[in-house]
Formats: sequence, C-alpha cells, structure tokens
Amino acid sequence: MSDTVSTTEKIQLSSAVVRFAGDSGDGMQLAGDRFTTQTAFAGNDLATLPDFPAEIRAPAGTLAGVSSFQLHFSDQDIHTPGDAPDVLVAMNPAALQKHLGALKPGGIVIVNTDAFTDRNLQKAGYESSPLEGGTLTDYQLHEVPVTSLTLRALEEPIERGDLNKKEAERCKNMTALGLVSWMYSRPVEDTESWLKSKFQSSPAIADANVTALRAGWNYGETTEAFAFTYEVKAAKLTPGRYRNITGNQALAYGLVAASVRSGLPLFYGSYPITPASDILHELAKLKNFGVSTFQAEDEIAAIGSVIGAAFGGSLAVTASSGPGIALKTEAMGLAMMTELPLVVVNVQRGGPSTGLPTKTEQSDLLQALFGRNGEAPIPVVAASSPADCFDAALEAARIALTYRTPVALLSDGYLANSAEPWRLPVIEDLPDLTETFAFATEPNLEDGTFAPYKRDEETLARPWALPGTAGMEHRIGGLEKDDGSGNISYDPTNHQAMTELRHARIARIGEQLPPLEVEDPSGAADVLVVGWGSTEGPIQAACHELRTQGRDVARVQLRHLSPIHPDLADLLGRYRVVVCPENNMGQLVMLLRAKTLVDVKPYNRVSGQPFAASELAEAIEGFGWGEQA
Amino acid sequence: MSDTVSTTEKIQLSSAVVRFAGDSGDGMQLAGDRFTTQTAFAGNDLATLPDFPAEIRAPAGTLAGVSSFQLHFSDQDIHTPGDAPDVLVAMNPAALQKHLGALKPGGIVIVNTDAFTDRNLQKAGYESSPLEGGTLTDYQLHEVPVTSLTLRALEEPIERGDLNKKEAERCKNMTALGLVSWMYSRPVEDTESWLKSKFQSSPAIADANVTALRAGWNYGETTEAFAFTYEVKAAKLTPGRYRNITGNQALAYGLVAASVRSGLPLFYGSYPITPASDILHELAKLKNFGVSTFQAEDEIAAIGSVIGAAFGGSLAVTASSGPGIALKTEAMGLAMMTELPLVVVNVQRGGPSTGLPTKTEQSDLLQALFGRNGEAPIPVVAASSPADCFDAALEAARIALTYRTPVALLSDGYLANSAEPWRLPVIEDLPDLTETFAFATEPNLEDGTFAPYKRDEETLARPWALPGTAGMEHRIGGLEKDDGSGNISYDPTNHQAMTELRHARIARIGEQLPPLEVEDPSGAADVLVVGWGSTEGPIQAACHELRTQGRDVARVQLRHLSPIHPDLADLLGRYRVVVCPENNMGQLVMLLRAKTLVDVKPYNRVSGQPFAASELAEAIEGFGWGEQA
Amino acid sequence: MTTNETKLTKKDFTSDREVRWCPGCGDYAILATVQSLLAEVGARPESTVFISGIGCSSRFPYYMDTYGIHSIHGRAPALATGLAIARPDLDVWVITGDGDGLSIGGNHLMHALRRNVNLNILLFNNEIYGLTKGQYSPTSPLGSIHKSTPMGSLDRPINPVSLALGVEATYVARSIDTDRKHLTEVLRGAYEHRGSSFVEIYQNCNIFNDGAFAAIKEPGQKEHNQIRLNAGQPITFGPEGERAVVAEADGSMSIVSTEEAGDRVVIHDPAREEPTTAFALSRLALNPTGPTPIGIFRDVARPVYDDDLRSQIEQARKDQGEGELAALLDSGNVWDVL
Amino acid sequence: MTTNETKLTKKDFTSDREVRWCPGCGDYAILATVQSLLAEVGARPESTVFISGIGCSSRFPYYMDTYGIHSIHGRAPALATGLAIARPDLDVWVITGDGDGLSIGGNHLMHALRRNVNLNILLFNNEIYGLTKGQYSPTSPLGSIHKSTPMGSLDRPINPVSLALGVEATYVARSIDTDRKHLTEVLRGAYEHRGSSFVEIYQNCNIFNDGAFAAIKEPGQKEHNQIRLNAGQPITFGPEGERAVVAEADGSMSIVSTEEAGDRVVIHDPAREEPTTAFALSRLALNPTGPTPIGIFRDVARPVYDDDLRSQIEQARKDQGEGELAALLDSGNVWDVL
Ligand SMILES: Cc1ncc(C[n+]2csc(CCOP(=O)(O)OP(=O)(O)O)c2C)c(N)n1
Ligand SMILES: Cc1ncc(C[n+]2csc(CCOP(=O)(O)OP(=O)(O)O)c2C)c(N)n1
Ligand code: SF4
Ligand code: SF4
Ligand SMILES: [Mg+2]
Ligand SMILES: [Mg+2]
Repeated sequence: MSDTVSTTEKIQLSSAVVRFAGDSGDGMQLAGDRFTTQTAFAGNDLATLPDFPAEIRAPAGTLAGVSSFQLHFSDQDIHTPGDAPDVLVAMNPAALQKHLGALKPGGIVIVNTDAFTDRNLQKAGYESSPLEGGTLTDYQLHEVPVTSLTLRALEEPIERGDLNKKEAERCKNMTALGLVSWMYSRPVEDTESWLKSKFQSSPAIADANVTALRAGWNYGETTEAFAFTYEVKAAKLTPGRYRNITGNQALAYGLVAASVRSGLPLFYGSYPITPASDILHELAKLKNFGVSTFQAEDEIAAIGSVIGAAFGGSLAVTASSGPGIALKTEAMGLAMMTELPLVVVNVQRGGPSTGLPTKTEQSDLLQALFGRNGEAPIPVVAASSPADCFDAALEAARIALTYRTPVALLSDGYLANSAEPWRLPVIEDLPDLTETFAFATEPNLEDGTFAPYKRDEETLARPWALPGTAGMEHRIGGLEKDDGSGNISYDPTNHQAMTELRHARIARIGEQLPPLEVEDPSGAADVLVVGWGSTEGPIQAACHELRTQGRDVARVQLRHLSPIHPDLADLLGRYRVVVCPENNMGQLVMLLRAKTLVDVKPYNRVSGQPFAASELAEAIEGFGWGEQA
Repeated sequence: MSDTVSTTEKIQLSSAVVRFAGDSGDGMQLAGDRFTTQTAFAGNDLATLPDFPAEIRAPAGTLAGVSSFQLHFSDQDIHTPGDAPDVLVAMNPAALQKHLGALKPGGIVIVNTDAFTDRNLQKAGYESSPLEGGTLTDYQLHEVPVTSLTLRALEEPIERGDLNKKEAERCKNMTALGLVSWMYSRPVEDTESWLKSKFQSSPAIADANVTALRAGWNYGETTEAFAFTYEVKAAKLTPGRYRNITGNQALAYGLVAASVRSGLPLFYGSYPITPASDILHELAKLKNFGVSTFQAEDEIAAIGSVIGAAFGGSLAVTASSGPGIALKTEAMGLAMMTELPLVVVNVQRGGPSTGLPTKTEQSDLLQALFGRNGEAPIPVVAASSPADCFDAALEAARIALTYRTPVALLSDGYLANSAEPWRLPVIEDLPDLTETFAFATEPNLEDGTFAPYKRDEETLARPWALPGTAGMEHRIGGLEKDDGSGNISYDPTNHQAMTELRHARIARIGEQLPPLEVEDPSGAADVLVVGWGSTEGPIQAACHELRTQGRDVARVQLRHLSPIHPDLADLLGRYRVVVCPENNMGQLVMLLRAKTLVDVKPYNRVSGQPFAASELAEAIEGFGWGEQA
Repeated sequence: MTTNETKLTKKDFTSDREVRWCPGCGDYAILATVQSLLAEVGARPESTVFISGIGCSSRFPYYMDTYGIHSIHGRAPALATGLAIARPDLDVWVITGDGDGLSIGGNHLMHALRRNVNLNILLFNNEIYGLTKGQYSPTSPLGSIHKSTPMGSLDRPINPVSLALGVEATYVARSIDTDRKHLTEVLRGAYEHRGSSFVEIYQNCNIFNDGAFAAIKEPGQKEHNQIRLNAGQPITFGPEGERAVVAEADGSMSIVSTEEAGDRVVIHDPAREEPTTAFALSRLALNPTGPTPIGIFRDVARPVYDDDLRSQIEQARKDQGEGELAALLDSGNVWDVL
Repeated sequence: MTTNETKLTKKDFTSDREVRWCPGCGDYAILATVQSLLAEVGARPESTVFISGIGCSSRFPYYMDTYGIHSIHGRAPALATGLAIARPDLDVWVITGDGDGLSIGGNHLMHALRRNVNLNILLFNNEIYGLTKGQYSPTSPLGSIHKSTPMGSLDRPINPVSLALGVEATYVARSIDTDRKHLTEVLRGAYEHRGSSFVEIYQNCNIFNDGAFAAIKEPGQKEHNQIRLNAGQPITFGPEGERAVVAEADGSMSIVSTEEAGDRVVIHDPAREEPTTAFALSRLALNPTGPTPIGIFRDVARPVYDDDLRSQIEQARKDQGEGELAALLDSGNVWDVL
C-alpha cells in the first residue's frame, strides 16, 4: 500500500486475465457474466471459463464449495480464457487457497478480509491467516473489507427496512464487480440498467445492488489503495453486430436455424444430463419456432422418439453426455440401418462411467466412431468453439438430411458453458438446407411400386417417403435388408454388398467436402498440429505463441472425424512432425495412425480442464524441435 | 444308374464333406448330429456347420425354410467344416435350389424324389423339375423316393395303428441317414440305441425310426443305384477321451470349471438373445454346481445383477450378443470404474442393429474395445474354436479375478453352434484360480482403516473386500475417485493419474502373458497371417494348403485383443507381408496398424458364413506372392 | 382417425410379404382381424403406421400394407410417441409382446400409458418368449418350466391389465386371438379412443407354449371361465349366467352365485373416472386359468399428451408471435463493432 | 436381518465423509433417521449394504459407514437383486429418487417388486430432478413449471404407491422426511419384512421445489390432510377425526364425515392378500396436495425370489448330488482314442 498521496495512473495493456473466485453462494458467476458483458461492450475480444463445483451445493466456505469465473480480454483476437490470471478476486479463504497457485507471479490479489474468520480459514485448511506472514509477499495484495463496505453502503435502506442484512450482504458481488470495473476502466451503466430490469419485481434489491456496484467503484476511486488502473483498448474485430454466446446456447440456436433453413419442424427428444441439459431448457423456450421438446423417461426413449419423429418428417435431434450416449448406441444402430436423418449430440464430460460430470473432456470420440454393434458407420462432426457450436449444428443437420443418416455431433463441457463474442450471421448466408432433400412422393420402380432403399446415385441416400403419402407405404427395420426393396434378406452376398454400401455412403460424404483449411502463415512449416473440437482455441494460441518465437508451425482443426477428409493422409505425409493434442488418451491419434501410417505424436491431458496455451506451445516445441523430435 | 450287375466297390478317402439339406420340418439337424456322432466314434477328426433359418419357422417348402447341416470328416486333423461338399442330400426342391451351387463339380446329389411335386417345385422357384433337363448333368444324381421308402418300410406298424402316417413320414430323415451311413461305411448301432433311449416314452416311434434307418441302409446295399461306397479311416488323434462339443456348451462348461477351480460360486445373470441363449439354458441345468442363473428383465439389469453379485464375492458372468452388449456399455464402464471382477460374453452375430441374428460375424470387436464413454479400457479375450470356448472362458475368468476388472469374452454364432471333437482335459491340469485372488479381510493402512483403492504393486489390482467382513466397510461408485481411499475426487491431477493408472492396469496384463505362439513349420516364412477368434480354423487350413504348395507362410492367432501382446509390434515388423483376415470390415487391422504402423493387409468377408479355406488361401497367396504383394 | 374415402377392403391392408409365423400360430388370427377392422372403420393405409419391437409378434408390421417400423426390442412405444407428437394426422399402432412390452420394454409402455399419448398399443401375450425359442416371460405363471427355468419360474407374473390401470391408462381392454368378433369390438374401441389405448390379447404359441389359454378358449371350459365385461350390464357369467361379481366392504371383488349376489352384483362401467373398480376386476384372475374378465375394463377421456404439446406450441405462437430467427439471434446483450 | 451383537449407536453407521446436500435439504433428516434406526434394531454395519443410483438422494450410501455402491442412473434395484441372490446373509437397501427410480429406473423397480427380492427400497420423492438442477419428474403434478417445462408439464404424475401395488409389491408404505417417528416405524416395518419393501418418502427439495409437501407437512395443514393408516384401526382423520374413508358399492373409496360413515368406515388391514383395497386407498390422492394416506398400505408374506432360487439349488444338489466337474465333462457321447 502506497502511503504517499498520488493520483492513480492509467496503464495501457494489450490483454488481461481476471478471475473472480468465491463461495458458491457469493454470486461469482453473475459478477463474471456482467464483467464479460461490460468488456464486450468495450469492444474487446474475450473468452471466459466458468468453473463450478459438482452438481450439489457443497457446504459454505469449503474448498469443494468454491466457484470461479475467469475472463480473458484483449485488443487482439484471442482464443482461450487465458492461462494464469493477472488479477484474482478471492471472496473467502477457500477461494484464495484454491486459486492462488494459478495466479501470475507478482499478480494482483483482492481479498474480502471480512470473510477471513478463523472458522473460514480452518474450513479452507489454513492453520494461520495467509494475509499475515509470507504467503502473499510475491503478489500485490489488496485487502478490501468487501462485506462491510457493502453493508455500510446499504445502511440506510436496511434501517428503512427496505431489505434485511442477509439480502444486503448478498450484494457484495456487485461491490467487487464495481471495484474491478473501476480498475479496468469499464463503464458500469449497462450493468446498472441490467440490474434494474432483472430485479424489476423488487426495486429495493435492484437499488441495493446498484448502490453496492457504485460503492465498489468509488472505493477504488477514493481510497488510494490502488496505485494503477488499467485500460485494454478495443480489439479490431470484424465489423458487425456481436453478442456473447455459450456453446449450449449456440448449439440450440444452430438447431433452430437448421429447422428454419430446412423448413422442417424441429423435434428435440432428450433426457436431462449434465452438461447437456441446458440445450433442452433453451429449446423449451422456443416453442414459437414450432419446436417440440420431449423430456423422455430415459435416453433410450429419447432417441427412440427422435427416430419416430424423423420417420414422420421432422428435423429430429437428441442430446446427452457420455453415459447417456452409451444407452443410445443400440438405437443409433437402428437409425443407421433404417437410414433416417437425425442428429445425436454428445456434450462430452469427464469420464469414464459417471466420471466428472461438471468437467470437460474429449474422451467419447471412439465411442462415437465405434461404439455400436456390428459394422455401423455414421458421420461424426465436432464443434471447436462456443460460437462454432452454431455452425457445427448446421453442418450436422446438413449431413443428416443430405445423406439420410444419423450424425454424431460432439461438443464438450468447456464449450457448453464458456462464452465468447459471436458476430451474428446474416440469415440468408446460412446454408440453404431445403436443397439437401426432397420427400419422395412418387413410386420409383417401373412396375409402379416404391422401393425404399433404391438410392440416389450421387449421395447414395435412400428416398425419404413420409407416412401420409398414398402409394408410398413401406416398412423399415433393423434386420438386414435387400438393397432396393428393403425387404428382409438373409442372403450372404446381399449382406456383404449392403455392409460395403453403408461404408461407401459415409466415404461419399468425405468426397463431397470442401478442401481442408490449413493455417500456415509463413507457408514454410514442417511441423503440423492436428486437432479436433474444443482444443482449437489453445492450439491456435499455442501456434501463435510459437510463431512469434520464430517457429514455423502449421495447424489444421478437423470438423469431420468420420469420414476423415480424403486429403488428410497426403497432408500429414507432407510434414516432418505431426502432433495431435487431445483431452483424452490419444483417440484421434489412433485413428490417424491407422488410416495414414504416419507416426502422429499424441499429447494428452485429462484433467477436466482445457489445455493452457503456454503448456501446449511447450509440448509442440518439444515434439517439433526438442529432443523428442 | 448303372444297369450292369456289379458289386459296389469301396473307395478309400482321406476326407469327405457331406451336407444334409431339407425343410425345417425334415429333421436335418438331427440326422446331421447323429452322423457326426457315428463319425466321431469311427475315430475321424471332424468339424460341423449347422445352418438354420432365422428364428421363426418359414412356410414349409420355401427357400427361406431350408435348414442344412454340413459335416467335414477326415483321417487328418482338420480345422473347418469344409468348403464345397462331396455329397448333398436334398430332401426337397428348395433344398436343392439353395445348396446345389455349393456342391463340388461332379459331386453326388441324393434327392428325395417324392418331394418333387409341382407345388414344391414352384415354391422353390423352379419352372420345371431340375431332375429332368440339363440342370444336374454335371453331378452324380441319385433319385431316391425317400418318403415312400420310409412309408413302405413302416406299412405294418401303420396298419397295426402303432403310429399314423404323419408320424411315419417324420422318420424319413433316418432313412436318409441310413443310406448315407451305408455309403460311408458308418456303423448305425449307436444311433439305434440312441433312438431307443430318446423315444423311451413311445417305443412305437423308436422302432419306426430304427426301421427307417435300416431301410435306408438296406436300400443302399440292395439296390445297385450306387456304384461305390467310401471309407475314411480313423485319424491319428492324440490319445484320450473325446466328446463332441459346441461352443456354447464348451463356454458354459468353462465357466463352471472356473467356478470349481476358483472356489467361487458362479452367478450368471442374462437376458435371452440369439445366439447366446443356450449358455443360459445350459447353466440353468447345472444348479447342483451351486450355479445361480438369473433371467433378468433386460440386458442392463443382467449386467447390473452381475456387478452386485461380484461385489458380493461371486464369479459373476453375463452374456449377450451385439445389440444386448450395446445396452450393457454404460454398466461395463461402472464395473471398470469400481474395478470388480466379472466376465461379459458376447456371442457375436451378423450386424449392425438387429442384423442377421442366426448368422456369424466378428464385427463387435471395436465395440468391445472402445464402445464405452470416457477412457474405459478393459481386457478383451477371444475364443478361436468351439472347444476353445472352454479354455477362453477360463482365461477370461483368470484375468478378471487376478486384475479385478470386467473382461469381454468374444465368441460368435459359428463357434456357438458348431461342434468339434474335444479331448477331455484333466481337471487338475486346469489353471488353479484360487491363486488369482484373496479376499481382503484386514485394514491396509497404518491408521487401521481400509483403503479400497490401495493397489497390489504387481497386478495393480485393488483389494476385494466382501460385505459381511467387519471393519472393511467401504463405498464404491462411478464418480472419479481418489486413488487409495476411493473417496470421490474432482482433483485434476488425481483424474489424470487415475486415467493413466486404469490404462496401466490393462497394459500390466500384457506384460504378464506368456510369449506369443507363432506357427511357422519351415521357420522360413516371410508372410504372416494374423487372426483372432473363429477364423483360426480357416486360416490354419489355408496355411496348410499354401504350405503344401510350397509357400512359406506363418500364422499367429490372437487370444488377447486388449491388451495387445507387447511382442506383437516386433513380430509384425519381421515379415515382408502381414495379412489379417476378418469376418468384419477390418477392425483388428485398424488396431494393429495404429499400434505398429505396419501396413497390415485386411481381407474382409461379412457374408454371415465362416471363411472357406480355399478362398482364404487364394487371398493370402495374392497378398503374399501375387500382384497385390 | 382419418376420413373415409373410397371404401377399402382387407386386401388393401395386406402387404405382399409372405407371412412367416409357425403354422397354427395365434398371430395369424390377430393379423386377419386387424386387417379387416381397418378396412371396416375406413382407416387409410397411408395414414396408418404400425410400430413394433422385436419378437414373433413384432413381425406384424411387415404384413400390413401400411407404413411401419420393425424397431428394436422393447422400444416401440418410444418411437411411436415421437411419431405421434410429430404427426397428429396419423393413426399410430404399437405391436408388442409379453417379453418386448413387459420385460425389456416395461418402462416405455408404462410411461406412454401415463402420458396418454395418442397410440393404440396391442400386446400379444403368449406367456412365452417365442422368437428366442421358449424362455419364460413376465406373464408366465409361477412355476413355469421352460428352457431357462428347468425347475420352474420363481417370479410372480405381471397382470398386464392391473399394471396398465396402475398407471391410469385411459383405455384398457383384453381379448383373445381367435375370438374374432370380440377382438374386433375391443380393437374398434381402441381405434376410436383418443389417447393411449392398451389391449392385451391372449395369443397361443402352439410351438413353445401350446394351450396356455385353454381355460378361456376351449369349448366346454370357456363358457365357465369367460367373464365378459359389457358396459351398463351386470357382471355375471357361466353357461346360464349363474355366477356374478360383487364388491366386498373393503373394495375387493369376489365371485358368488348370481342369486346370492342379488342387487349387489357389480354393474360394469368402463367410464368411471377412478381406475379402482377396473383394477379390482383385473384382480379376479392372475393368469387366465380360471374365471377371467375379458372386454373393456376402462375407457375414459383424459387430456392427450401430444395434443396438449401441440397446443402449447400454438399458444406460444399466439403469445410471442411466430419465431423470427434473425430476431432470436439478435436478442440479449448485443453490440456493434464498426 | 442380522443378529444383534454389541449394541451399536447411530455413530457406528455414520461415515467420515462430509455430507454434501444443500443446507435445508430433506435428505438430512432421512439420513439421520435411517442411521438411528439401524442402531436401534441391531443391524450390523458389515452386514448392511446401501445401493443407490444417481441423484442427490443417491449420494446417501457415502454417508453410511456400511458397505455401499453408488451405481448408475436407475439401475440400483438390478445390482441389489444380484447381491441379494448371491448373499442371503446381508441386509440390502436401495436408495433411489423419483427420477432415478420411476423415470429411467421404473422397469427395474417394477420387476424387483414383482419378484419380491429381499430388498428394502426407499424412494426419496421430491417431485423434481434435484441433481440436474430442477427439471420436472414423473411425480411432478400436472402443469408443473420447471426448467424443461416453461409452459407447464403435460404428463400425469405416477402415484408410486399405486404403481407398486399394481405389481403386487408385498410391503408398500409412505412417510415424510421430517416426521422422524412415523418414518422410523415405517422403515422398521420394511427392515423386518422379508421380501421387497417399498417405501415412498416425501422429501423436500428446498432449492428447486420448496414446499411441494406443505399440505401434509405444515402445521395447520397437516392435521387436515394426513390420513394416517394404522393396522386394525378405522381410517379416520382430521383434527378431531371428523372425516372418514368408506368404500363405495363399486369398490372405490371416498371421504365422508365420520358420523355419516358410521360403521361403513374402512378398517385398515395391511395384511389383506389382495392389493385391491390398498390400491383404492392409494387413489385418494394423486399428489399430496389434499387428504393423503401415509403409513403402511400393504404388508403380506409371499415367497421370496432369492430364497426360492437358493432352495432350487439345494434341491438340485439333493436330487443330482453335488456337481462333479470331471463327471460333467465326461457325460454325453464320449469315445476313447488309444
Ligand atoms: C436388445 C435385445 N435383447 C434381446 C433380444 C432377443 N429377443 C428377441 S425377441 C425376444 C423376446 C420375445 O418375446 P415376446 O416379446 O413375448 O415376443 P414373442 O416372440 O413371444 O411374440 C428376445 C429376448 C433382442 N433381439 N434384442
Ligand atoms: C444415464 C444417465 N442419464 C442421466 C443422468 C443425469 N441425472 C443424474 S441424476 C438425474 C435425476 C435425478 O433426479 P432424482 O432421481 O429424483 O434424484 P434427486 O436428485 O431429485 O434426489 C439425472 C437425470 C445420469 N447421471 N446418467
Ligand atoms: S414360435 Fe410361437 S409365437 Fe412364434 S411364430 Fe411360432 S407359434 Fe407363433
Ligand atoms: S438440490 Fe434439492 S434435493 Fe438436491 S441436495 Fe439440494 S435441496 Fe436436496
Ligand atoms: Mg411372447
Ligand atoms: Mg427427485
């Protein structure tokens, strides 16, 4: 603390990482959300990483109960929620205990001293207060009595009886937000109006929160505790209208977009499971788009209902996470066998078994590719960022409708809950899905009968004839069928032919894909990083870091995991070293090695967290130029 | 038909292939079974291939209703039910229509002329009778009025009213058996006594069958229709006591043996499904071995019950086929996570989805390896012949008990229903499974508490403490757990460590396996055939064939698919060409290529039938020495 | 129900597939009855869908010249629910067996019934697993000796009608494969009922469980054992109607002689709001080996799940207006970058 | 039941794990009651096993210092069945929720009950999916507005007691999380009952569904709405017992004033062989928003699946003699090669 009078000076930064941490009850997610919006309005590029404890509330003050929200914002475009935070707001000892380790050396720690009671210290596993003694000497410690600040600011309304002490105390997250907003020169007006509308019903609470917010800001301004404030100028983002969006929301919107762009009603049958449930909640609100949401009795019924709806002509979608997908595998085989278009979303979480429901992982790739009985190939598509979930959903729908097949769409817990700014697309520019299919209404055989498995030459898709269409009555099912007529067939050669055909259909999808997009600014790279799904951000950031260090590295992120793009084998063959980082034990690596016989190097991490860019850069450096190379 | 009087002469053969074919109602499976037993008693080595239509009875006389049984017997040891039959017995036109194509050029066809009515011809899709016209000129046709022969032989008992015409007609399969027995100089006494005991309750029926059997024999002897009879001398089999056994029966016995040799009661929880149901039926008869069989409400409940029983200290086993295994995948993840010993049998059938329930296929390998959510590695073991199902069951139990893990045991429809002579093992020579485990009864921590995940250094197995043991109370479950204590843990580094540990456990199994057994008589082979499961017979036969043609070819059949034997990569690397034939689209091939980066050549066939040795020999020749090489 | 256009015949509902049940199987009779009924009530093949699971009975859709799905074991009610929600214009039938519908599929059946989705569910009860060649099923009598139970089955059978009533199914009936007239009437009721209809059909499997229903099918026995439920009629049975069903003080039902019953005899009313009485009737027989009620146990009008789901969509459109994609994306906190 | 050795206390059944339900959750009260009961009845920790599925309620086993499995969603009854068959010497308890036990797990629950496996099944009914943060469940009242049903739920709730009686569960009871005395008695009955016991426990989820059971929990309301079932007692309720339950001529039950009821008032008898009366009682309330029966609906002795399974094994041993592996392999058609 400087004891000499001095006006705090404003320091310009290119980017900053702030982490709010506190008890589940402290409203850190909300503070983080608001700080994110303010930051977005300030025109920065940003990425967030919420991290909350497993479903059930842990006891207040304990380590298990700590909830945190990290925001990375910059005047450049960025790809990750950031590695080590510059600023940590710790609302109680447990939050400090859990997150101090992550903080940048010399970083700023703001602690709510009021919460550092013996009881709380003990719950957090501190023998003595870390505020005394050496624990924090390497950091810039700011001791702020956030709770009492808040209560003092709200004395009047409390006396007036507009709100009770408990309610007043709950405003302390706004006090913290106000202080941090001041530190980073973030206007709070929008948050004020947001608070007013959120608490319309109880103006007293609204006012209290606004007062607390301002109290926080003023504390920064008036006390001289803070020597500096910071400013991160607006990023040069592509012009357009933006909003922040999480992966689950983007995925839900993508499905609605697919419905609108295909003209097919969206049928969404699902059974709740973390972290996929929010897609159901989101869609349940959009009934005015003609969306039918069905909360089934279990995951099998959910996909069953979706197969029925697809047969009836809906854009049919189900979603779950690993354990629920396991239950759907038999029915996915039926959908594949009956060649009906539907999308099966897997918002992957930490496995195996019940695993780590609230953590992220990419370990269901092989399940998506091979987790069915028999030779049952289906396309697999992955989303690579929160906003990309929107496009990935459209692409999954496009493939399902064009080729009449179930499609696995992979997201994960990180994408599902993190947010990033999203430039709103122009509706007319979205793929026109009405071109992907036409319902069959006329018999397709000379003899005037209908053969439900007589295929389209180009796509190998079978005709989609809807119940209600006279003259097209037909029966489908899970037994092997005669190609063309679709009648049950036990003929050995037919089974061989059909099996090959079902593989050929998937291969056909690949043949009709646009070329792979490889990022290689210098064009001189001889090291390639291959990724899929949510690792794109970290990989992109890591490559960026390496390039600034003069390393020529190229990267390609796979949208399609099945089929593998036909050009991929050639591509991999062209590099000296190929590295594949995954949040699993090497699932894509296995596929790539088998298909290309290239010695692809795995870099695996299953900690329930996304990769840190710096860690990844180091690993790639090692494979490409270190001893490991 | 020779019209000159001549005593039929006896021709010595090294081996022969006979196929009985007729309507489902004609009792061909029984005729085949009996011929098999007689042949076994004659000391030949043999292999059988029953082939019946899908579950429901098709209308009599139709192609769909045809049921057949093929027997290959020899004075050498053989490995397959044979490719093209030397003799085809066709009890009706449909049987002729369906099977004539398979017959050796110039082979013998015995038809039951009585069944060649216009109605039946039409049902079989014949415009005109194949008996007239050129259809059969390339074969040795024997027109035998089997039905009327039978009825004539039974005139008396019919008049006496001992049995009615319908019952009498049903004996015609014995007439056919008698004739073929005569052709191959097979004594029928055993069959006579077998018939007597089978029809104890109705002696009239017993006598009728015996009479028909003799009538068939005498027909051959007295008429001069047959110019030759044949003899296949006894094979030089290893001395010992033999019986014929099917894969399902051998597997059931193997499980009972594992129970006896481990001292653990066998708990078998299952839900019926073709072709696995017979294991349940077999075990249900063996209650006096202390076997508990539980027919659950579905496959999920079946494996659930098995997990519960394993927790209680039983040797716990469940079985199903592809579609049912799909339903078990979530629970298999729980078993893996709770590290309980149990065996999950998959008697594979034609897939995908409901597929071809009565046909054989090997297409559930990837499902067994990767068909679970998250990183959930489990050992996978495969049986390679009907009798080998016994040893495979013991091996699966050994691994489950030693390493405390669920084990996938793969059989298939061909192994399940085919029979081969089995030399009875000496019980004492069977693995002693009591050495694989000891129940934990004492706390394993200094502080006198019990840590259910504190592992054995050597096997990495966790202690198995049974309910009922005071002081060892503990809780397990599907959430990620702290290594050692087993308490729920969301700690990132612990999750990383546990994930690696679960993979290490499986690897450990491989490190403790005996060396791979490679068959390479000349020791000069530079072509290797890698196989797994029921392809062993055909591969063995094909290699034998190639060697007789002077081709040096080696083969290795994998008992363990997970973990892959640590020496395998080296082994594959040592050959010029490596070929892997599978009854799927290349599932093991993918695994081998990924793990070894060796360009293993796939040879795939999914026709619902096992490979024909000759076809396979040709394919291997092509890869090893043809243009493809 | 679809409007009647040109009058169709049984043939119009018969597919070109050769029927492949065992000769003598009860499924043949049911198939014929359903085909005739559909023609008679003026259903349209193109607006009719049969969805089944796996089992002998579940081969049914292949023989109907309508739309159909032969799905996977036990899941037909789930597929049918999705289709019924998506397509109010269709008549959706579910064909299931005692194994398919009560063993592996029990949960889906139960939930479809409680939701009262607009489906007609026919359960072919042969008290056996036919397709897998003869294991006991959830409806097999206690002590049944079959392939997997050589010493007799140990679990008490499910009474499908009691189960359906336990989850308040709105149309619950029972009939017999070969009693064409009775089966037709019961199926007609199911067809006309909006919401879930559940019909248990006793079906003889002459290969693996022959004669399981002799007591209520065979002349000489059936006269004594069939308790025919007729709306508005007193529940009496026997050759001369000499036996009657009465309610005891504790709400249970028992069988007494008709004169002893006097005016205590229960008058059958399928329209009772509460399933209690119907439940009591269903308890008169656990397996059809003695006096057994057949006919319509319950037939009440209740809100239909899929109808209500569609009305919510309409309501939402009224309240919020037809959804606008651009507006949806452009909602919440947005900002412009110039 | 296990024999009582040294007298244990509640502490002996309390594990060292920190209990992690939300403050105020009804699960705490149930946990405490179960722990005390086990000590009181002389159960042994080592012979007691708690098996649960997934849900807030299913975390229960972690807090018991007994053996336990926190299994997967909905499957606990299946695991428990296997364990009960394998180990007659154990007390096996199943802990499940309204979602775990009636939604995804409905079929296993139903089959465990009809088999009458020796289990004690406790269903914590909070009419909500707690763990997944508040979606409606199969017991949520029609029209419930929760995360997945913003315009209200459309499916009629399951009445767990009706369902259990529909499959003839042999011990069926209902109690309330915070009514320690009542809950203890009902659980004691379950513990002492051989075969499947099913206990529905109304449990308040104060985070996502607070007050769902106010009508029968809150002073001022509960006196009017709790219909306490006591064996041998007439079924009357209300502050002065002024209301009574009577059976109508058609077997259904209704509530009338006690004097109007006179001697028509139903005398409660849980031991009735037929579930009909108990079923009728369960119909008095669909959701506990008005007069609702609590207590033991049914308690009858029936053959127990796992006991019978073990007797068959004993029987087989008697009849065929203890199995001999060598003899088994050496059976059928064997021949010697010399
Ligand atoms: C997932 C799955 N499990 C098991 C089977 C095997 N299976 C097919 S039908 C059937 C039961 C048939 O019984 P039921 O439903 O009564 O029909 P029925 O044949 O008697 O008409 C079984 C167990 C299967 N096909 N799929
Ligand atoms: C296979 C599977 N599907 C879904 C889930 C997600 N899930 C966990 S608990 C639960 C429902 C919990 O509700 P309930 O059983 O009533 O328990 P409560 O939390 O209310 O005590 C769901 C849907 C899961 N863990 N596994
Ligand atoms: S097995 Fe039984 S149910 Fe199946 S078709 Fe044959 S007779 Fe009918
Ligand atoms: S969410 Fe509800 S049920 Fe779950 S712990 Fe919290 S209060 Fe209890
Ligand atoms: Mg059946
Ligand atoms: Mg609940």
